[in-house]
Amino acid sequence: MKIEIKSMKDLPMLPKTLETTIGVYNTGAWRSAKPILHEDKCNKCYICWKFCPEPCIRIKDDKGNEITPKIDYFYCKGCGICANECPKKAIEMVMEA
Amino acid sequence: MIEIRFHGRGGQGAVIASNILADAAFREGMEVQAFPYFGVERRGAPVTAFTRIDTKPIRIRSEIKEPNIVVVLDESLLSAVNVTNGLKPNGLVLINTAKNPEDFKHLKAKIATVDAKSIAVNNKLGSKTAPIVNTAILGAFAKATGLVKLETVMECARDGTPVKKDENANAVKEAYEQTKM
Amino acid sequence: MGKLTIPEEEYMLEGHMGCLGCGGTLAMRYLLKGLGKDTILSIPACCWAIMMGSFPYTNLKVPMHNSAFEVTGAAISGIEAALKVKGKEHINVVGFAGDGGTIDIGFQALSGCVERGHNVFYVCYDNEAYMNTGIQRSGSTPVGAWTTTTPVGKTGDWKKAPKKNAVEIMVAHKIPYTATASVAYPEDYIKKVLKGKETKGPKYYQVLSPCPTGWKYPPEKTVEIGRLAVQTCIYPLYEVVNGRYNITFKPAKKKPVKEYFELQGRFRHLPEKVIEEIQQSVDKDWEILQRKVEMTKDL
Amino acid sequence: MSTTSIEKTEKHTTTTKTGVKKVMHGNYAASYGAKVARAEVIAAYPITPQSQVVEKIAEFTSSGEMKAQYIKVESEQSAMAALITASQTGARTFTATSAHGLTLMHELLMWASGARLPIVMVNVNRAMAPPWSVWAEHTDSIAQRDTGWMQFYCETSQEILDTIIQCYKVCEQEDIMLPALINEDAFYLSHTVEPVEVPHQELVDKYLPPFNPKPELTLNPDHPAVFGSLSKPDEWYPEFRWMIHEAMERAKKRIKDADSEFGKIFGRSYGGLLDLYKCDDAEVVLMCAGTLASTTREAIDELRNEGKKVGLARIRTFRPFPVEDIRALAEKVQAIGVMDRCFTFGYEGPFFTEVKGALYHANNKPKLKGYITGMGGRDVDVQLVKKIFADMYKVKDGKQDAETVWVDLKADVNNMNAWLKVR
Repeated sequence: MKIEIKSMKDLPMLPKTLETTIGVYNTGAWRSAKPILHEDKCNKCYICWKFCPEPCIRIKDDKGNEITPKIDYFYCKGCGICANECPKKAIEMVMEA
Repeated sequence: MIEIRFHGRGGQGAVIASNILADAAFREGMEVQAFPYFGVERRGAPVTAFTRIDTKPIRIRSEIKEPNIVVVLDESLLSAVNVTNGLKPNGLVLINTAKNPEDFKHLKAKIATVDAKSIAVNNKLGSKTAPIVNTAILGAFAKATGLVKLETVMECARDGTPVKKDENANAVKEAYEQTKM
Repeated sequence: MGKLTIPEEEYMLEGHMGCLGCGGTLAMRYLLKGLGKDTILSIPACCWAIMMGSFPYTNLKVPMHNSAFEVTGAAISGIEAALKVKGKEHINVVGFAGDGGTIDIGFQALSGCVERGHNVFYVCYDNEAYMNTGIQRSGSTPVGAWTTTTPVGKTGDWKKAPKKNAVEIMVAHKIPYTATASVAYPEDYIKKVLKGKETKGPKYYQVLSPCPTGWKYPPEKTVEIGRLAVQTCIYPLYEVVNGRYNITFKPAKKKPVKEYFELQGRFRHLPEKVIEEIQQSVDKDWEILQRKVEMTKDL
Repeated sequence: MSTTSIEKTEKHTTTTKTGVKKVMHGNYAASYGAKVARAEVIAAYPITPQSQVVEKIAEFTSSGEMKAQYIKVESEQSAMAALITASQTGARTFTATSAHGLTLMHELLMWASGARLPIVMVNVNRAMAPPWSVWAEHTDSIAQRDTGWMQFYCETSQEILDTIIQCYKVCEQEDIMLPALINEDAFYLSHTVEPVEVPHQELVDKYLPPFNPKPELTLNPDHPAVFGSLSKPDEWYPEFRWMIHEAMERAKKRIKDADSEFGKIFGRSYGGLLDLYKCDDAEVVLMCAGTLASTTREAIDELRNEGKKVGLARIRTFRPFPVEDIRALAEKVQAIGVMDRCFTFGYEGPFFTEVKGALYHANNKPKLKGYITGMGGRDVDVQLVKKIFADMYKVKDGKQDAETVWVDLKADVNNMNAWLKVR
């Protein structure tokens, strides 16, 4: 998660990372098209989850139950692989505003 | 000296736009300099590019912090980036948008708008999901600022783009005509 | 795992610098699903050297060494030796490099490492050119391809020299295990990684990782193109275990190379005659591969 | 003049009597330099931020516009190895690289000078990893100080192009025969677009004769010989090294001559070894290399308007080092500040060390101070240079708190552009 290095004193002694990218880079801001999943057409085969290069498609809720895939738009770059690979054509790419 | 900052996304041609503008000003007798924000470009990631135009040779070798003009190639950047950061008093902001200048009063600057995205799509520049708007926006730049002539920008758009030269020149002309101020 | 066909745990996190539809990210994601937590990566100059984000962030849940461009083979040898001396040989030592970093500038170090027999993985994510520096030709660029240093132009200056076959070079090193893989077939890829975990000594993987920017196709087609490469037998999926060849995926109906080329701008300039020549060359290689399987099946 | 308008000068023609002017990157200026200098063998490997150089050359050679063999080698080590033998076989050779590519060539750089081969190479100055950095810094080329290569630092893209031509002119002279490294700052030149004149080919051909070394000094079956054989301590090894020294000293004048002769034909020259700007009556002079000099000229003009007598002495050649020119400058200046965009760990900035060393035997010893700036490509703007000049005025007046300071460091929360004392 995001950390703030205020000065040299906050730096590690040698160049190594301190945190993961979770919550840091809003790569979702990169997309010009957005994948919209139509639940009625989805059979929860999770092929979209399998091929997502981010990966940012969630297939379980926080209690661990399988859910209809939920796309995390904070990270989704809108590459469209999920839409292209979905066997049920349940994911539609919609141009952003 | 006039300092211009371009905001776009990787693949939208912001860097090429800054170069074509420099070429056009040069062909009209100006001294010029253009350079990208020296970061790691990635398709879709925010990109910044700069152009300086002057009557005498340009020697400054550092980023533009107080631009006279800001050009926004992708409207969605308005929420991601503070495009008017450092803009000089009554500087100009040119935005690629279907909306009108009045819709951007909150930016507290002179506003010009043009729907460069539809112009690019109509002229088959880039793909539908990733249109290349850099030449169109320069047509609007010529109209909004008068710094460079339409014909020069069309000529430079033709020379500065690897493919679809006529479509790019045409996009410049259409944007010039459709610029709202 | 329920209905999932690959392990669910993620060791490569979201929010990285990969371009839209980057094949190289899938090559890493699936690899780490197979290897798991106890893994140390060494990565040279390549797209992946900046993919995980810049300081102070990383999108990898495993430790990683950034190395110079030409030394991946030597770097993993050093890690393996130190782990051996420290009695930590359960940790997977993995070199993960691009095609240029593997078969051009890094070839000497790779060859030495494999010849010495270090117990390491070497995974080459093959996007068939120097993408991080802006799409220049590499020894792994296929015949016919446009790059910025095989610019085609009016003189038809596309890549003429044949793509180096790293897997066959590894076989010539008498490597215990080597295999090809494609990001379009993650089950096949991960199965081979798990086999590697059971094999002592050097393991080499060549993973086709399509690149939208460099191959000039819309980002949503990455997996489709990765599949077509296999279905056209341009990039057959096979493994070589101590010299014995085994094809791990046979396309029901072999598709023409034309179908693969049509989706990619980097081949758009090719005249029919050249496409036909490439088709014949692909057919010949596919025939040779099948004979190798026959020749070595009961060794 | 409103914020967004400018008075237009007359439209100047892009074709002049000396060349055709175009707006281009510094990297393309390097490719055009190799082209008009008629380089015959190029061996190059891509690296950020140099890749456009090799891409443009691929375009030229692929289209036939440039009659050269372009070997697309598999590493920078092989790039230099291939050029060593190509040059030894009598061809004019060129390549371009940067940072890790240059350092991977280190062993072969020694080979090229030892074999007395006039190879010309453009290096895009870039910081060394780790951490990874693709931005401007001079550490990579300074680390080649002892390889026997001449070193030039360019301030503009035009200077890159012109210096390539001038270097072939100097390096290929019979009693010089040494290689030259031409440096351009990453991004500030390599990726910055500005007007550059591509000289007319016939004028370049008039200025720069073809490379034809004596046949017996090349790999030539008509003159069979072995190049680089063993030389025992009491035989001739040191003497071959002394001859390189002689050639390097001889080169000082040849570089100045080549620069002025170039000026006569093309109307442009670059101050030979040490490029002086407003130093005649200067009390305080700043010395630096590369694009730091451009920003310094801006600062000088502003300070001159405020009545401050300040000047710039731009180090154009780091090797051969302009000792005599620096001593001459020291005669009439009270204080010299040296801005280094690199640092020698365990001591100080290398440019500062060399300037200080050169002045030890000078008659007049001005006050000296070193400034470490712009490491890792950090932006050095006019304000910072003016602050350095202000600091130099204190040094001139005897108030010197440090020999060297490292400026613009993010030291701690309340001091994010700290000046930390090195010594």
